[in-house]
Amino acid sequence: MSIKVRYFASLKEQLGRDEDNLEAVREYTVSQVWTEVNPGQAMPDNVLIAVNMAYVDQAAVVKDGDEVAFFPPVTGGER
Amino acid sequence: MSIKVRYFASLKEQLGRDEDNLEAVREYTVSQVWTEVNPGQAMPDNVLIAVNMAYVDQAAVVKDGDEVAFFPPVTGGER
Amino acid sequence: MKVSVIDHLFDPWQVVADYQQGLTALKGKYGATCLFVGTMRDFNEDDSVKGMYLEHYPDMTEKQLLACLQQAADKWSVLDALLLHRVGDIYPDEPIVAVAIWSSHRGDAFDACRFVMEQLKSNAPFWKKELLTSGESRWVEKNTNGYAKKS
Amino acid sequence: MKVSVIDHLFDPWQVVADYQQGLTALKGKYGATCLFVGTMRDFNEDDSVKGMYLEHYPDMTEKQLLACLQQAADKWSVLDALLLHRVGDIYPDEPIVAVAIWSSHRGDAFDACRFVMEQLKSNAPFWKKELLTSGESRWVEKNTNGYAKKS
Repeated sequence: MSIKVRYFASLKEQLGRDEDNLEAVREYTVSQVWTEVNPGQAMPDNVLIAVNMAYVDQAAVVKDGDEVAFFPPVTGGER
Repeated sequence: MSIKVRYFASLKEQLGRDEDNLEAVREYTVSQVWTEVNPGQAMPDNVLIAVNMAYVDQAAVVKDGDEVAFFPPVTGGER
Repeated sequence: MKVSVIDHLFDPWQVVADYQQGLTALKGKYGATCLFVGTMRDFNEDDSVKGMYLEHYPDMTEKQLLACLQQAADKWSVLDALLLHRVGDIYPDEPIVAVAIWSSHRGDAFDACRFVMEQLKSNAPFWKKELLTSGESRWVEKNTNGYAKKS
Repeated sequence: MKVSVIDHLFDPWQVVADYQQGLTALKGKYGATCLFVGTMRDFNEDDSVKGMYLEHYPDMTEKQLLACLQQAADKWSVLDALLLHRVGDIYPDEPIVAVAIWSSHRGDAFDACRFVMEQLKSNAPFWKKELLTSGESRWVEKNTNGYAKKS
């Protein structure tokens, strides 16, 4: 198993990829997951984070088999 | 010409008629119109009044040719 | 802006869709439409209701309904508005009133639509007489505040 | 309660009318329906827009939309609710979102519908990328407050 990391919208374009897979050798916080797959790159200030499709903050714990998603503020609805 | 006095809904049923005609021998206030056509009968407390289809209060002046309407609180919309 | 007093069953969804179809000059301009449809319920204040008669004051009704829309357009950025109201004999599950507001943004559409309903209920000369399943009939004396008790 | 993520043009009036037709157990029970339809405008922040692409996070989208309806039903007396949202390529004058709430009384329908729209805009994982008539494209960074400037 592993941790699946997904990116959406402008963040996906900035990173140039839509997902990473992190071999889960231990438990991680969300911010540790980010650092593992984006070394040397700061997490954007206004990023939203979901683990298994539920919103969490950076301190949330991520386990083997989880799906972590990072994305910019959402903009659905009318316009 | 004359002043046409109209009643609606429960007030119409209570009075047993839907309109009166008042020979306009002078100018009247709304409350004088009521007393002329309903002598000895108090105007209901919560009555709404319109002169020429615009809401007014009891002190409004009514002239020859005007239409005065008395009716209970309105209850349109959903239910 | 248009108001219409209707003495027969109507399909609010279809009427609003058709009206919107005619708003050719506004295509691409409105981002928000709020439609409220009021429908006849088969109970009121714990009594079963089998029908009602909706009396109105012809001409004053239209005038007041148009004033409701105009007041809303004075307060919010409204691109267009439509107001339909039934009169006469109405039976449960039939639509009574429909108010539609078109605006650029959602807040204006929601607020204006709500405002029109509240104005209509206190100003438009309509009176409901309910026919209960018991055979009695009664005039509705006043409007509710618009909320169900939350259990 | 039902949510639906749609990747093609739809007719919100027809879909809501059809859904209501199916609410047979609620006939005579609901007195109020509030429908909000969000439509694509052809301008935004003074730029002409010729289309947009709406990205989303499959599965999380449906989960969050359902949560929006559930939260509304927790706060107000809601009899039923329907939420439709487009994804993919969308062009001006096409519907993007439709939220319909059925309740006994008007206040619950209006408030719940408004609440769902606000929740959706801050929680549902959708992202708009606008294609300007200039040929440029840009991600929409944030939502507006929902009101037009009143002149």
